[in-house]
Amino acid sequence: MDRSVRGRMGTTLPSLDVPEEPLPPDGLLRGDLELPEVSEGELVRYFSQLSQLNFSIDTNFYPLGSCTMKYNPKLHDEMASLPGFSQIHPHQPESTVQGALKLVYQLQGLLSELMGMAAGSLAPLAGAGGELAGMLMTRAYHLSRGDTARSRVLIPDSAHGTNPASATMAGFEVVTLPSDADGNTDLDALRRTAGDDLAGVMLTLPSTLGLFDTNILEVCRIVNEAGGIVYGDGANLNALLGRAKLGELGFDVVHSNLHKTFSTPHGGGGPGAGPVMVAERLVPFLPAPVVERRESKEGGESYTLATPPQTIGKMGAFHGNFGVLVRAYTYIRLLGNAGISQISEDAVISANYVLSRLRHDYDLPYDRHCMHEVVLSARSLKRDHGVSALDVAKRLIDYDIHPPTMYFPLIVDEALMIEPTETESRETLDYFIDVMKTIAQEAQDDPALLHDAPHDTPNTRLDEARAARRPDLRWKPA
Amino acid sequence: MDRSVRGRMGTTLPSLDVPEEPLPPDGLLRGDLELPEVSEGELVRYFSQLSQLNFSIDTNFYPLGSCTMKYNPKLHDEMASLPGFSQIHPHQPESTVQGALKLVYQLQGLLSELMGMAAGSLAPLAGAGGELAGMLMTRAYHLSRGDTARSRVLIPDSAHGTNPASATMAGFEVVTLPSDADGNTDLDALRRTAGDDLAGVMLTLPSTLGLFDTNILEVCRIVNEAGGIVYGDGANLNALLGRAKLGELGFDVVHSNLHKTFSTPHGGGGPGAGPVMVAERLVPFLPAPVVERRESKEGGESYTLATPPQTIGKMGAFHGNFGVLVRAYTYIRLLGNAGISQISEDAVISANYVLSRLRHDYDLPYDRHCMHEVVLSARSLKRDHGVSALDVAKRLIDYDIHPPTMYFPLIVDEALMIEPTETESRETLDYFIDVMKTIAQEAQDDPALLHDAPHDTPNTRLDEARAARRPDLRWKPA
Amino acid sequence: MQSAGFTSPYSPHTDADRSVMLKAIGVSSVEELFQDIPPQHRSPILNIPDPLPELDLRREIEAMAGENVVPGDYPCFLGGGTYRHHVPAVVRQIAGRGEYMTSYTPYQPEVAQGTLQTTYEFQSLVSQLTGMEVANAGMYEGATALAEAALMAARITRRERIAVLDSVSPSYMQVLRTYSQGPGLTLDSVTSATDPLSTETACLIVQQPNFYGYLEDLEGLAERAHAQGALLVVCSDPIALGMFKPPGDYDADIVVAEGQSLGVAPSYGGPYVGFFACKERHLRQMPGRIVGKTVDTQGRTGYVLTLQTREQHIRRERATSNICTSVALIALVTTAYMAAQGRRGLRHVAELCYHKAHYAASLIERIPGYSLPFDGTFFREFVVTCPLPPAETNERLLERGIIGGLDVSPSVDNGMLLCVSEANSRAEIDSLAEALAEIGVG
Amino acid sequence: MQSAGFTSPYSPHTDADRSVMLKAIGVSSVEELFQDIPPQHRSPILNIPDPLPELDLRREIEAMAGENVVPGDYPCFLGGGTYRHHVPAVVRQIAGRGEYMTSYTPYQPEVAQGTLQTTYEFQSLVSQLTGMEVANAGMYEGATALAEAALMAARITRRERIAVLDSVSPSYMQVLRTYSQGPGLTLDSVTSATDPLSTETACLIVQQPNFYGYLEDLEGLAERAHAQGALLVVCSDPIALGMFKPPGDYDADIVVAEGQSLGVAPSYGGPYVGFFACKERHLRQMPGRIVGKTVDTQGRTGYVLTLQTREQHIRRERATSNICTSVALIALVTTAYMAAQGRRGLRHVAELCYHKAHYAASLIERIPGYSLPFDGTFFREFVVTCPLPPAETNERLLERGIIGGLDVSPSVDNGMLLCVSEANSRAEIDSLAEALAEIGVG
Ligand SMILES: Cc1ncc(COP(=O)(O)O)c(C=O)c1O
Ligand SMILES: Cc1ncc(COP(=O)(O)O)c(C=O)c1O
Repeated sequence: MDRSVRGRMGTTLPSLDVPEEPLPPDGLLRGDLELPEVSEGELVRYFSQLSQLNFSIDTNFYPLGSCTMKYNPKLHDEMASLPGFSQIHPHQPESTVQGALKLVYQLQGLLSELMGMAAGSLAPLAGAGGELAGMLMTRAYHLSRGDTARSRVLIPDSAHGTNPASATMAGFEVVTLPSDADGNTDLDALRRTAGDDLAGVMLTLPSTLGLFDTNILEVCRIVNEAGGIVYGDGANLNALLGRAKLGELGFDVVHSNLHKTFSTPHGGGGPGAGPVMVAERLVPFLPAPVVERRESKEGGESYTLATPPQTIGKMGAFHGNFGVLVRAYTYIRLLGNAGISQISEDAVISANYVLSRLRHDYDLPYDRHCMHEVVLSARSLKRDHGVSALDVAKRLIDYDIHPPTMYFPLIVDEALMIEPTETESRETLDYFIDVMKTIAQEAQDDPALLHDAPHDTPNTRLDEARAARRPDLRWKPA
Repeated sequence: MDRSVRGRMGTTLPSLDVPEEPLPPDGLLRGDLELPEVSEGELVRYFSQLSQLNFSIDTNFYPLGSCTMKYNPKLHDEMASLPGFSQIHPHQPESTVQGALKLVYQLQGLLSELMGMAAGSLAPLAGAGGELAGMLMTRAYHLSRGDTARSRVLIPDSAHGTNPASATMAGFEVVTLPSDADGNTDLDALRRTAGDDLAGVMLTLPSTLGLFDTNILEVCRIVNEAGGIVYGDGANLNALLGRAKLGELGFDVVHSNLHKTFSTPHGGGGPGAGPVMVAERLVPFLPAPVVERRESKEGGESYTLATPPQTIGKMGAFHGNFGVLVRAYTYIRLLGNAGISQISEDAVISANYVLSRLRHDYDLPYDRHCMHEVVLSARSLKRDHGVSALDVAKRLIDYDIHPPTMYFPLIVDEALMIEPTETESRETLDYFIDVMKTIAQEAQDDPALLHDAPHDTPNTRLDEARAARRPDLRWKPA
Repeated sequence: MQSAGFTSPYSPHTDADRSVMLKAIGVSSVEELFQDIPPQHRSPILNIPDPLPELDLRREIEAMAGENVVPGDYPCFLGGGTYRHHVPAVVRQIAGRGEYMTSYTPYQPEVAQGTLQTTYEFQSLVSQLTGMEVANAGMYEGATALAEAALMAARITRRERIAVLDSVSPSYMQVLRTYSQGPGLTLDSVTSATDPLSTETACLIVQQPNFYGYLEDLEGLAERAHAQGALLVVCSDPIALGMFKPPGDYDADIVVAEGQSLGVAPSYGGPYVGFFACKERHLRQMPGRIVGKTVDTQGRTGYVLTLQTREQHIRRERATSNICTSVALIALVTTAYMAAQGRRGLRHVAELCYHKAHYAASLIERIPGYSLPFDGTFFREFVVTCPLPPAETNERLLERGIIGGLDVSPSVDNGMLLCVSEANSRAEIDSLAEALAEIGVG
Repeated sequence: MQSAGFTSPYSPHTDADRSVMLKAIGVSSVEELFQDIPPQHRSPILNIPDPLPELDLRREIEAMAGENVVPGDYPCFLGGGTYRHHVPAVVRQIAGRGEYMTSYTPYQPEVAQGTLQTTYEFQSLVSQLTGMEVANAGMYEGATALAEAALMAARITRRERIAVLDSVSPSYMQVLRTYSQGPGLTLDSVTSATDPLSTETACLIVQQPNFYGYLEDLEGLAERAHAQGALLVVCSDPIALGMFKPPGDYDADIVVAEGQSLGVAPSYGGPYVGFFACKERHLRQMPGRIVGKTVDTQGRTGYVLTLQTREQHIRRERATSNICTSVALIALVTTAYMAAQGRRGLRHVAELCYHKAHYAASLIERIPGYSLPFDGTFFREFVVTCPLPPAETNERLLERGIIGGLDVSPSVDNGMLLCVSEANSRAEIDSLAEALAEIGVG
């Protein structure tokens, strides 16, 4: 920390109330540990000032596609920090944490119901952790049947990078599955590749194009018949809550991102949670632990941590990101049946509203209704005015709007992936739409304005090449 | 709220779990109540965005003279919001709030000790409330002695506006006491006016010039001999903590501003607290309630709310700003003896450092060491370059520094009253000093730059005349 | 371990910093800077405990907090000026932002638009709620707001008698008395019946709902006051205003209220916030800060403190009040609360209180030995006549884990003022009624 | 009361909004937007409870939280991977700022310098603490960080055997096993004695202090690993690093740690943060986000995500890890904690733990029937052999209001792993010793 000065204190030193023990020999002890030395007030100012350099949901429209940047209710944080939740130790005897276990048990049930699955485990620590768990279950399932040749996992060309990375970590070979002209799974390609070596597919529904794959039932049928497992990347569940259950469509396993669909705060890049919910045949393989409910003969109930019989193992040292689970539970219970279905309705209306009002200003790669997000393209702007998706994104910053996801999915040139979410008002969407139109106009009138954007931030565009070439990843004490 | 839209909800409606009672007749009920209708997320964004438009201690150097804008420790807020403090009701039986009463009792003692007084009441709700209490005690004291002709209160020309206002509210006539050439009380003037009609004087020590009145013992003697009461405005106690006790100097009553000296947050303009501590002869007149300690014969202790025998009455419906008292108590206990004395030492060093480094760039009305704050003047800048104290103040904003107090005390032309406090680092002071020097230079080179300042804020200078001429004090529903 | 000596975490100065600075100042020791203090009084012995580290201190303070019996853990039926209502989490979160907590009075509007615009919002909401034309930025709390209203009425009418309805809160009366000493105002207690006001009466003060929870006949009272040229000052209740006709509709001249019930924690009595609203024609006699909307040099909307010539820092001994630091942060809490509740929410909360209080009254009324001495419409509070002295009844309740009501036996024989809000569940109410029945006559 | 139907406070859309938008979209009902869903699966029955208002929900959840026995209210001596330490209030306050809480991965550096610069600070502090050259922005938690370190070592050495010292935490071992399945790594359990490593060994994994609280001979272990061309991977403890020589001083190649003890609440096991540091030459094999310092087009310093070609969103199936969303906010908590403790504070906390744990051990050792089975230097944890099975001992302790230690009898006969930190007062320690003495042999 640049403001460190030898001798300053940022806190007080608790007193020693026991006799001193001689310290271990010097050889074991370290010399000076150069941590920052700042007063408490300087600390607060440092972190407060820096915080204001962030755009955030609390302060900005943040239509970052695929990330579901919705409002994070403040009640959740209060619930998660109740001492009865935040101060309990993961090794406590189960009899002393029945409230916590009950909450986990109930959340397992709620998420299973929402996804139409038989059961699930809340142990995975983020979406990618859920993917890894799902792929390891796929592996364990096939192996448990002596089916040892299933080495390949099909993944759409539009998929998020974590999908192929997770499949690889689970020991599979990744084969890319193309999309058809409508943005659906290319069924012919699927049929060609779905053979005896097929372990499974990883699908995102709606896809990262923001489209509901109208071939989905057929896809599941083909994979199933080929003996494969259908994995659902649930990052986009915000579109489907209460509208469709992935289990009913034929999915075998789905992870959901509690930090997206279930509104737990994104924290500048986590923590999240990536529970996996599964169909009957995968239940024995779930990651540990799961919470089970026991009824005593007297009608009392108790909850216990259990290890599924053929578990793939643990996804972390303890029982999942409990603090995140409390938030998601609070969310689902407050909104309830009626509120949950309203989420997808409003999210989908908002995205389509943006689509319909911007379709003539930007390219629309697939001319269909979208689901909860819309992928536009700056292809024509680029061709005609040399203005890229990046330029558009950076220019939005000048209007206090966080840029959409850019250049993803990879199959759309100059992609701008816009996810408004259900928590943004129509007025905000109108403002965004107006700004996007203005920017399209600016691209014609004054492309340099966009190339140089953003203008009003403490930093203009940063030299990323230099950062990678000459990595400066830490300060060192003088 | 400009973003209100009919039908939106910012919260949930608690359920009705009892039978309904018929409502009173329509004639008693109101029609629509036009409060804002916004979603919870919009609410958070509205208030979060607006908050960032404030300069604050958490984010800026804030050397606002006379206000002691020191760092507000975060521990205090946690302590004040412990359910055992924040959720207790002021009408609870005393047996159920012994912890709260003990804290108040202990704080009474700590403040009395710090000010060298016999006792005190924590009931006044801010500094001005303490002043009013003090003046009413002065009144009650004289009346209790049948001394009915004491109608005048002497107040220095440098005093804060609350002093004369409070004296008036207590029914006194205010007479202005001039300062001498060194910034001390003009003893001759005092002798001339201290007669039989003298109720008392209201002194600030150090004075609002940031100076320790070297005549103070003589002042107290004269007033005392004339039969008057010496009231101390303790707004500037940050300079004296552990260095001098006002009671020992001859003061009869002192208020202190817990939101200044004792670091409770200023809250954008309160809440604060203004305890009054008094010498023996005023104890019977203290505002109610005070907390008393009872010992039982078995050695147990208990605390009770008491009404002093000749009390001037209550200063608010309940027992003072308890939440503020918890914070001040926490502050004093954490710092303790050693830490408390360090406050004044560091505050005084900082102010003198600023003084000594800026004395050639700005006018110094009194060429003496100052105490915890220094009053400079832009008199020469004004005369030579047409640049006022206001211009300097506004220009500081462009450097992310909150302006000092301006045009106060009234006896210094173009006053800039700078109070760095002990919680600002030397680096921050050096930055401020450099900026002040730069501004002095800018005043010569480019006065318009200063007249137009600030430049980088969402608002440039605001039209205050218009605001007062055509008051627009609220929105009205459409 | 090395005993490090105490270093304050709040002061960044190191010994090295201090010596650099002292050198720049040109003194050889810090003592020189304090030499103006008479030597015999310099650096006195300070009988204050030693520093306590945060961990140790926290333990001590938590223990003190733990000695208190906490409503919520215990069902609680106290009201009488402080009310327990559910506070949505979002309200706390908003008011906790450092930029609001640690700024001060917005003297420099260019760097205080956060405080200024939210205060403008506060004034607007208070005006709406009370049905008045204008409101200020808030007073310390309800009782001092009421006292300042009396002083203001006296200034406006140049009269010196204050008529106070006998159903006004006794502690508010005490504060009125405190504030009346200076200007020498006379307080006349009047009943809701027909006591005539005099032509020397500056104002008639009415609490609505009154201290006992019941509605007063504001229409009749307004007429009585205005007939004598006196102002009508109403001390109102913000939650009640969610459903009842506001004082503005009855031609009230000044309306004050304790704002605590709108999202502010009880905190053993403070800090709270006083609402203060009046007719526009009395604006320049108002005490307190006022924020106004204006424009900047580039024509953009902005907010400033305005009409400051009323205030102590300009007008000094002729100011409308001595108030300076007020309770901006608490006003912000109520603003966030009102905005969160919105049009439908506040009405809903008010009706919940109404239904729950009536449910409680209906249960208790049926218990032998208990009765409701007053007739009329009540809102969230009502008085019960107990068979035992209320203090004793409360003790018995406490033994059963219930914090009872306020003892108002000084004014109503064996009277206990019970308060029921949405924060009291039906189960709590039922347990109160059961306990009262059990306690019975002893 | 009007039954208003449920309106979500989180969605601002009113029916009027919806119809305007649907019209602009050009559909007559929202159902049309969902028509791609196969009709037989559209809008299934959803067996989810009805909406619950905040007040009601809060009551329910507080009741659940209330069913748990809370360390702090009860003296607690559990460690084993999660540690109770005093957290200064300032740490919580900082991490609670909405701008940190509600932003996401800093893909757009111009509007994320807050997250980026504090992450750079985090990396610097982790590097300092571990004595390593570079650190990343954090992993999910300690155990997955360790597992990823094993995968990284396998990539670097192109070897497939992972040697794990038998004193590594059993739950960390389980996670290692989970992560080893995919790449087909073999885990070899080795003792601290002289088991030779093979030339197929990618790395030797050591926990320091080990699971039982004792120091391992890092110097010897480093030699053994390096002699075979294997990497030394150390799973460290951040508080211990406040006083003990860091793994970097022993030539460790990769160092991971669970960061929870630095200011993060236990929260029943998560969210936590995994520290991950290594030698600079292995940088490009690191998993996870990395922030680098650079300049903007105007030459001003700024921070960006860097070396992203390692990551899944660029490299996809050839990425160094699948990690995407990590635990930035928890990393921030530890950053604030480390900065608050500073140079002197962390050392002090470490020494307090050391003294208190030894005090506890010395008391318990003297109780007949109890003994310390291990020799060597321990830090904050130690194993006690109990006369009764630890599970039973713990039950008896709980009856006395004490949460005992971790049952490690699977690996140590009647072994209980006790943890004592500065959060345990002497009174707590004394009461534990007394209780153990009382419980004795049954
Ligand atoms: C479509 C998709 N899949 C998977 C992920 C990975 O989830 P997480 O970041 O929680 O690991 C993301 C998140 O960015 C995503 O957008
Ligand atoms: C010297 C002085 N006296 C009195 C006061 C009044 O104190 P308060 O604002 O707490 O009422 C102030 C506060 O600004 C002050 O600076």
